[in-house]
Amino acid sequence: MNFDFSDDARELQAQARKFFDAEAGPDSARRVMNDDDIAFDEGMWQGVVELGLTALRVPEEHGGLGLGAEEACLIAEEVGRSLAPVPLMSTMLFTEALLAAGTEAQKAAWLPRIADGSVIGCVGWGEGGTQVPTSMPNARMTKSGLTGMKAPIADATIAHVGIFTGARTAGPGLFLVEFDQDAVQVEAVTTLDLVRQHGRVTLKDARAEAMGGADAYGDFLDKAAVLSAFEAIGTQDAAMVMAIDYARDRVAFGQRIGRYQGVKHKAADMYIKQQLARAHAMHGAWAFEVDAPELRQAAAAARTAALDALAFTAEENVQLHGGIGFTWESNCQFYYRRSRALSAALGSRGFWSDRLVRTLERRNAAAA
Amino acid sequence: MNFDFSDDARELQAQARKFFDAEAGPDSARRVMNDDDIAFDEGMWQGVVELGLTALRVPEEHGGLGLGAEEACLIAEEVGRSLAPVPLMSTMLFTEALLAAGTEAQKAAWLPRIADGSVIGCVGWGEGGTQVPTSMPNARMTKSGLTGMKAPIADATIAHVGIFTGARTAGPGLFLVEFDQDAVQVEAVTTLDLVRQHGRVTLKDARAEAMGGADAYGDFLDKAAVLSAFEAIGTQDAAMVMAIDYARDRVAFGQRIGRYQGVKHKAADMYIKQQLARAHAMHGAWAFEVDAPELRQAAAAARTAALDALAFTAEENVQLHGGIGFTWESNCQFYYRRSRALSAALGSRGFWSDRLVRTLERRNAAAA
Amino acid sequence: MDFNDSPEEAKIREGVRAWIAEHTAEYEGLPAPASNEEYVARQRSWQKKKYDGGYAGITWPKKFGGQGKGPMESIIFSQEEGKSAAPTGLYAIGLGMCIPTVFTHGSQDVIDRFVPKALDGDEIWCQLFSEPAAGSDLAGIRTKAEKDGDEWVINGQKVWTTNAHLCDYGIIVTRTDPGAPKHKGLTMFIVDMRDPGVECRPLKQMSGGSDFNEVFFDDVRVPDSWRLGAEGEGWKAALTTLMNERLAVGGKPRYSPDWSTLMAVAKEIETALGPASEQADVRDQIAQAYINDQGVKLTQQRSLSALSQGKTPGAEQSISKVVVAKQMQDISRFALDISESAGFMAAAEGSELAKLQGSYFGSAGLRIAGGTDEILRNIIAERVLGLPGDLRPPKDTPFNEIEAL
Amino acid sequence: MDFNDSPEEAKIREGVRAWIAEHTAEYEGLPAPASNEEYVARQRSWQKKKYDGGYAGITWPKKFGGQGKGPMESIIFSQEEGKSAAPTGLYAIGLGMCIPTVFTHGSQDVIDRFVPKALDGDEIWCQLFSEPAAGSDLAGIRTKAEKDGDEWVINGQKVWTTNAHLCDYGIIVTRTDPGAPKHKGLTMFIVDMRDPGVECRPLKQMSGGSDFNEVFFDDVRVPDSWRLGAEGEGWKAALTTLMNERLAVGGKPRYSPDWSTLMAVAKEIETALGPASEQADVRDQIAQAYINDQGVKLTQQRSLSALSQGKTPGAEQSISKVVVAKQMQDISRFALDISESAGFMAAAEGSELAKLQGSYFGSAGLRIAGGTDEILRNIIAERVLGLPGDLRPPKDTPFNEIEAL
Repeated sequence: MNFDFSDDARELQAQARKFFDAEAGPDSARRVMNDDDIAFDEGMWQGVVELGLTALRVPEEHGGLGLGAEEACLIAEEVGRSLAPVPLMSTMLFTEALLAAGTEAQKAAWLPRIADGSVIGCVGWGEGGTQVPTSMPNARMTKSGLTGMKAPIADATIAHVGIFTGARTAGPGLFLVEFDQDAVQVEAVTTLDLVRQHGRVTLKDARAEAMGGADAYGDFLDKAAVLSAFEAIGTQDAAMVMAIDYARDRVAFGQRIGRYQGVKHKAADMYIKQQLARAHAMHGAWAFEVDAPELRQAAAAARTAALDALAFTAEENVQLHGGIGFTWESNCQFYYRRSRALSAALGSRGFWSDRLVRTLERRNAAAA
Repeated sequence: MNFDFSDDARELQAQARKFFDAEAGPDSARRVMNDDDIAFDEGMWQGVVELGLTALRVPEEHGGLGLGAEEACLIAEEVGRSLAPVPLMSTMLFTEALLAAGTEAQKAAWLPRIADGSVIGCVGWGEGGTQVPTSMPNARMTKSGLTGMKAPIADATIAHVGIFTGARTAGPGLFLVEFDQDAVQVEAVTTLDLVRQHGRVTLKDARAEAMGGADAYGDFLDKAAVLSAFEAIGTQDAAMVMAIDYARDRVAFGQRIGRYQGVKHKAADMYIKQQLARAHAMHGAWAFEVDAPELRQAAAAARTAALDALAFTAEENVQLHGGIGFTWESNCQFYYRRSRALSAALGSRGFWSDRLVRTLERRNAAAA
Repeated sequence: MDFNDSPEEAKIREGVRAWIAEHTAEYEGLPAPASNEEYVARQRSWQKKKYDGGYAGITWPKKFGGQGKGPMESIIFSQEEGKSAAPTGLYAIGLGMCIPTVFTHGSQDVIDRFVPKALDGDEIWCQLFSEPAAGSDLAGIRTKAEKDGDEWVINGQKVWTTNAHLCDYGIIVTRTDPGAPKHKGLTMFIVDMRDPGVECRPLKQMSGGSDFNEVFFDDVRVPDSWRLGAEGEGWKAALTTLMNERLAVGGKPRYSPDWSTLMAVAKEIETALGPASEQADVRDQIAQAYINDQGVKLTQQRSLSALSQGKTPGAEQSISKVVVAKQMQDISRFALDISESAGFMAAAEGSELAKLQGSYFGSAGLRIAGGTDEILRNIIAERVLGLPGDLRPPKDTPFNEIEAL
Repeated sequence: MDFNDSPEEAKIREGVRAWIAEHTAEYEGLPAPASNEEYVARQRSWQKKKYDGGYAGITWPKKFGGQGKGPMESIIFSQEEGKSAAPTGLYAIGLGMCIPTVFTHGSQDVIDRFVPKALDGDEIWCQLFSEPAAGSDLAGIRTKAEKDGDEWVINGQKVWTTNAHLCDYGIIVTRTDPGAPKHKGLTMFIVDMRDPGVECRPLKQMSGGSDFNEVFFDDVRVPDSWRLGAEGEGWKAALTTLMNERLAVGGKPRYSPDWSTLMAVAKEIETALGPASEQADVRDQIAQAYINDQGVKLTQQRSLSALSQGKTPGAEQSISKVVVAKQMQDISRFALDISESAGFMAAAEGSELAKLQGSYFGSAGLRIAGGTDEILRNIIAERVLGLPGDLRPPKDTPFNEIEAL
């Protein structure tokens, strides 16, 4: 038995972490937040591409590194931890959608350009309302093209291509849309996350290529949930470390506040929630890697647990900091805001916990 | 404005408290628990009758004191606090059911005997399964009488008469059943509460008198919920005081455990939950007293909040006591067990919180 | 029990209502003030009217210019004022907290100089207590005041000062003897907020708004006659102020979401199984929110009722803020969650969703301001339930010798 | 990652499985033991088989009679043993905790005398640490041992001793120097549980069962040669034992309810809107239970995996008990609640409901045993996250001069 990441994957993670420790973190997030003219850090993005992080999951035949899910998961964790203002998660999700649901021609067309960093991708199911990821999209594919509105789409304003859910006669499916056409309008939308820019993509009979249908989408959704769970755990861990560091230093009533059980037990709860989420996420990484039937339940559990851990930690990190944590100057806000972004990114907690129970029911019924 | 109990009601409460402080409490509960031959404390019951507690709500014309809901609520709190092993709550609920749904003849027949203590009453809707109070009973009234099974019914084994839910052609209704007939069999059932004895009442074409229908039952249920909320608050308060007393004395690691925020914040949460429950319960007592339209929502909120407060406090009281709290000799078990009894007595938390929201929805719809 | 006014209360309310109706007509339907000056002018005009009408300082003793009436009069006036278009807020801290401290601890000269001009709205006051290193542990104050002849020279920094930039005067707690024990070396003064040595900087919150200030003091001189209470007795004076704060803090901010907001939002969310408001988990949240929101309101009614009966309220109200703030955060998070994408994108101004988004940020601050959840639980456990305090360093250690453990 | 056995692990498992299949046949389908004697005899027979088969003390050094193998062998054996009909439990504390302490801190004579007879099942051991006033604060032990020539005389009381009445020997921590600081005045001994001065009384739990004992010591004499570690070094010896306990505690009690119990119960509850298992609040509880139950299992897999890879497990497993115990209480309460009347009446033995009722009581004890929720959170915060400890009285205060603050 070996329920741990491979040494190679850990090594890659360490490299990425070193890079992001130096380049990213709250300060870089703040720079992007404060400058309305930039949507991401282009210099950092070059570094990300040079490190091979966009090429990770691209098969060697398409010019990539052909690495597995483990590596992708650990990189997602580092993106989450560092808040790196680059479109890496979007591009990774685009890559997974292409791998799960793309035709050979689509893969051949896009994967090499993902690998070499010349293309930024994005994905999205949201339509600005209260839909969940698997509800029938309003965006519609007809003979004349794809028509509808997609929002909020992370990094859409800087992406060259996107994969969106849409409805067609045969049912829901995925569609690949190049942004460089008149039928596609992209504009920035304001969200609760002031660092990761989101866009609204308006499609009017846009050229769009059909990809796989509901099954491929479901498979993609599970894999995306595992990646997003790792991202959330990374963000959560950074918030937890921030809280603990503060609790070790800050003094009130003559002692460091970390001595008070009110603080200590909260920190322990952050850790407990993280460990549970991490165990499920690792289970998901394994199922993703080996294409195990447990993927769906592991993904749903991982995402539910990770969102819970992150929301709790982001909130209590502010609380442990007291007044200073509530200021604009404090870095607490990045975790607080990102928690909302990750929750909305792929369907919120309620959607995933229900999906988890449905999967468990199906498994129980099959076993009976 | 005067959102407080009257001085008269407080005075009566103080008398009852003095009596129960002297006669009841965990020791008396333990005596009844340890002796399989007794279902309640007969001597204490005599005292209760002499104090006039069974006559409280009986109108003067029927030989009672004709007091209001406020008095009944405060007495229920004292029963809860003292765990008094007497059938007072059952008899009080019987009285309220009779007042809410009984015919004049029924009142004339039973209320005087309730007032003078010669009759013990009980009420019940449960049929041993997972029904909620307002679901259609399996017990059925036909021309030949009432047939069915009612359990768990508090104090049924010592009661002379009961009021039960039953179905008839016109819909659900309440039925008054004298136990002194062959068609009625009562036997004790084991429950999680080892002090308050519950019974199973089996009816085979039993003589039963029809009382009011669904409306009267709904009204009774709300009033019963208010009384039970006060009972639960009384029990909760006793458990809280027990926990606080222990936390003030017990020493670990060189200091009284009450100094640790882990303990302190738990105690504060007990108090907070109690205060919220108490405010709702008082609102319920007012609505009960003046027959206000807010009764339904106040009753549901009071019962939901009180059950939550009690469950939390009963569990954390054991926890704060550590190992000693988990022993048979500790009094913690009485509150832990009674919490289950009060939850099952009248429909559990989920039933009442849903009833609360339904009532709020109706109110909102009416206001719109 | 009786939720209605007593005959006496009804009579008071009738008078108040008529007076308010007559005097607030000019504020009806006004747009929000376009500038600080307009804001201050509007607030000041209302305070003047109250002063002229005999509704300023209702419970203050007559010798300080108050009306010398009971708490019920004051409660009824606030209730009716709250329902009207009257522009309130700017004077709350000054008249609710600062001036009662001034007339409790100030000299007769100081009282004569400051109290009337505060009451009639001429001069606006703020409270300068919190510091970066003195938040929950308020007595950890480091801003120092040093005696120089008949004057004191103040240097240091305060933070979380509401409306500092609009105020004329403030009450400030300073450390005058760093060698004395922590609670013994403090002294309170009146300070002129227009002094050139006073600099107010808006403090931006994580929500983006700026409701508070940082205030810096650079060699600000105040006469010894502006001292409130004896030298070294600043903590005692501060307690007077805080006592009044505890009465003021606790309510829910106006326009904050409650159970009915969640119900309204959930009704509009279509799920595969109908409106989200029919799902048991959403209903459970609504029920919990009602229990908390309404429970706090009813608890406050219990306190008001005791006041109106001439009794001293119990400790009930101590739970108010600790319940309200966390409930706001929980309900906001939950509502934003079930709103999926819509909950994450900036919602249309004035919408229920926008209110919930604002409240998700605001509640994080509310859980801290005026005593954190943790401090309030400590207070409840120690003062209400009688549990012993946390272990602390010895009370008599000189402030400048306290080592953090 | 790979959840399957490595080829080497598979080979070990194959051998273990075959051996267990062959040697547990006689226990298949046996009724529960009718008496203590029968219980002990059955447990002893299995321990002897393991000893004879080379499966006793798998990870112990060979010089103490063990097999000198790695943790993976031991884990695989336990896994397969757990799936079989083998009667286990009585030796867990003795061989898991007591004897490792004996061979770590005992003299060679003591090791020669006691270790072999413990390993082959001849003698059964218990652990005598907790006292009424020394629970969470284990070093608060008051049971005293006084030296009398070459012997020590023990007087006092222990509590929560599992199986004390069935045991032959125990390890006991005593206070030998009340004038020394709390952690310095303790000494550990071996004690003969058959000594006439030892009295075991079953301790009835609030659930009604009696899984533990109180043990009273009245002038019980032990030779100085039975001392484990130096005089005054009892705390160090106790830490050896507790280190082994932390490894043992944490799993979920067998037959305790989990998410699937709740799902099964909820499926059978008919509500006006269909089975309760389709209600969103119930589903949320099931999801939460799965996350906790399965999360703990997966976390333990991480530790086992590290062990099997020859690495030291991280601190992951420290969360196990604190999650499991509270989860059991929460899920039991919730399931009993939605079961309404049926959840309150004593359910048929062996039913899911009966399991939930038992667990509602058992979990209250589990939240305390082997470290309360609060102590475990402290441990996680201090040892894993590096937060500073609670303030404590000075470490060098003599035990008999410590004043409770």
